[in-house]
Amino acid sequence: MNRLRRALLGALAALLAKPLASLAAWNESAFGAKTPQDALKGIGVANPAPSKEIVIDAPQIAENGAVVPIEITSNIPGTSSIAVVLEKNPFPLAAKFDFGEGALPYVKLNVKMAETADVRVVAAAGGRHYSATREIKVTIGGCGG
Amino acid sequence: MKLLSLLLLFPLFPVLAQPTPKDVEQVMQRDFHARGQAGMDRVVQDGLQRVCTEAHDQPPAELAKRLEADQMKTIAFPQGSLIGDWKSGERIAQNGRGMQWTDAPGAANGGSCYNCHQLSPKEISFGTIGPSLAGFGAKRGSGPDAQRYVYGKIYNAKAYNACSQMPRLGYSGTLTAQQIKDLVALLLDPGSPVNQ
Amino acid sequence: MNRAFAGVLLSLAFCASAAAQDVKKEIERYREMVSEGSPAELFELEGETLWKKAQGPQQVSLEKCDLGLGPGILKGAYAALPRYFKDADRVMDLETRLLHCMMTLQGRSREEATRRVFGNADRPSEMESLSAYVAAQSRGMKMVPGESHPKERAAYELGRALYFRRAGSWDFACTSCHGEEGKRIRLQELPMLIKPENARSVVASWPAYRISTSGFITMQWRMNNCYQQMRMPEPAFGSDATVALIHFITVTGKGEVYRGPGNKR
Amino acid sequence: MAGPMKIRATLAGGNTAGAAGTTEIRVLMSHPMTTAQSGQPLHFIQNVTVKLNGRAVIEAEVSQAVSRNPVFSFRLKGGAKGDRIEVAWLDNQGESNRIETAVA
Repeated sequence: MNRLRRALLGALAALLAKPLASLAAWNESAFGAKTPQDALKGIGVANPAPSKEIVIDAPQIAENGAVVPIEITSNIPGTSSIAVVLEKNPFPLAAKFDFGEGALPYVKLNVKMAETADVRVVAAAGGRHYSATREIKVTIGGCGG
Repeated sequence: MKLLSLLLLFPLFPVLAQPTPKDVEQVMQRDFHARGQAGMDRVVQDGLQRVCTEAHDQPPAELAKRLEADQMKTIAFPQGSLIGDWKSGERIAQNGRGMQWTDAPGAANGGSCYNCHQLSPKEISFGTIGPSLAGFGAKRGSGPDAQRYVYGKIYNAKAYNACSQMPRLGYSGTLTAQQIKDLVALLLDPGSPVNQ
Repeated sequence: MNRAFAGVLLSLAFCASAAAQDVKKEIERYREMVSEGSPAELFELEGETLWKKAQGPQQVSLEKCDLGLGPGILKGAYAALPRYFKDADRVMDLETRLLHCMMTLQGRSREEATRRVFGNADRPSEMESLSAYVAAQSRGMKMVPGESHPKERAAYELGRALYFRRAGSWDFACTSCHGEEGKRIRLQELPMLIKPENARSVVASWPAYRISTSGFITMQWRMNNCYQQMRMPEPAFGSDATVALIHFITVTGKGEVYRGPGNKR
Repeated sequence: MAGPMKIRATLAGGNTAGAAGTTEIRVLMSHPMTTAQSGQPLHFIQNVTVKLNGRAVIEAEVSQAVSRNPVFSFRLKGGAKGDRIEVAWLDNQGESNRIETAVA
């Protein structure tokens, strides 16, 4: 339903020269949550099952917390969404990707991390939730001047 | 005379006319300008800088010895214990600011130590231009001789190695006597993370 | 610092050399992953707009600017710089030549055109975006700076002399940091630029996107920022001293295929 | 300031026997992505939409934790040369931008 509503809104937005901010869906309560638990609750996730089928490819050490590359692939059949939670950030939910017909459950993005922390990825498939984590250490490079 | 023999040791390439030290200084006088606390006086070389430049940092041993003796005379050793506060020393070692045209002239300067040396094994972001100093005090002890050596080396590294790449942190007015004592503590104090 | 990190550090202390190897490998992987999606291309786009934009008292674009291969020829122009320009009777690097075109074609004053040559992430400078655009047009081409004119040879020798010249509050020369192979400041490796094998990758990747500041950095900025860190006074933008150093480094690393604009820490 | 975008969409894998490959999409966006902690006005992209031949296939909601000048890679099943790929974003201040390309 949400998908349909968004598709309709998207079509409407495309008709306008400039899409209106109020038309876009953005989950304020989930993105405004200050703990990983509240963030997951905000996107309707409770007790996700650990899964090795979610592959998080990221360097173990990030030279700069402002740009931390993360590549995510879900090998769980029927994956319809992937959420990225940065457990120690002030607002832990970083992104949520919904994949429609034709899209592969894969994304690569760069995020900001305040400090060394776990990155949690939650995938939704067939009405269930699965999760995996990976620790990334944040350090400083260069002259430090 | 010594300079002359130096020049003979490092002959100029015969094909191209290389600029003389004077030529290079003139270019710098023309192309650089003072900014913030970095005045144009810094473009002019002192004797030691001139010799090290000419010799590509490898002066003949005899000349090096004389330069080192000259530099040793610049070190003002304080009376009493040279061990300060290693916690303050760690902050000074981490701080890479000071003496740049972007730094406020009155502010306390850092020592930039981690830029070139490993000190506390807890810090993974350290440079390797200088030797690792992890465990320095544990290896050398913290008696008066070790204190004096470390204090002097930080105050004027050129007194120990004429063309060292390490700045003369006391002689140049970068660090105060108290700051250098704090760094001595960072290196020698048995409680310092450097010696864990 | 969290517990897990402290644990890792403890193990680092136990097996320092193996761990140092891992740190190096992981940092390399980090850089590789970041460089796969470099925003440098966004600066190229902005530079193209600026190249074609009518500016200055003459209200003309830079499209007739001669970067050495003839007016308006961009392809391969960066790969042949720095070089001697007869009309200016001096050796120029990319940025110095762009400034020359701004002054001669667009009628702008040096003061106005150099007021803000180094920008930031919020507002990149015109020079940075233009450098990204022009340099990108030499991708895949061999770097062959000018070496035949007497003034080109003189620039090389001056650059070399500056590279070794120690001065300032901290007695620094370029060699203080870039004088030995395999050294680093903090975690940043330092190329020994007097060795061709080290200079080549540098020459092939500048100018570049800088990850830590989200800005774009040029060779003139690099010279300026190094002298700042050397505790020296400031070299003038496009001066003979800066061009000579850039020429010396480029000649040392000549022959490498240009792969930039690259990514830096 | 929200500046230019850049996009690349290429066909990867697959074979001449007709097995489907993957369409790889990489998109760059100039955007400050300022955070609440930066002291500057909060300004960040909230929505990203990927369309294949006019139909939305990926919809993303993102936060201020995405790095400045965002870069995203996505993958689509199969695809053919000439397919139209469009990526659009919308930020919290109502600014937006879009870019389109054909799969190469």
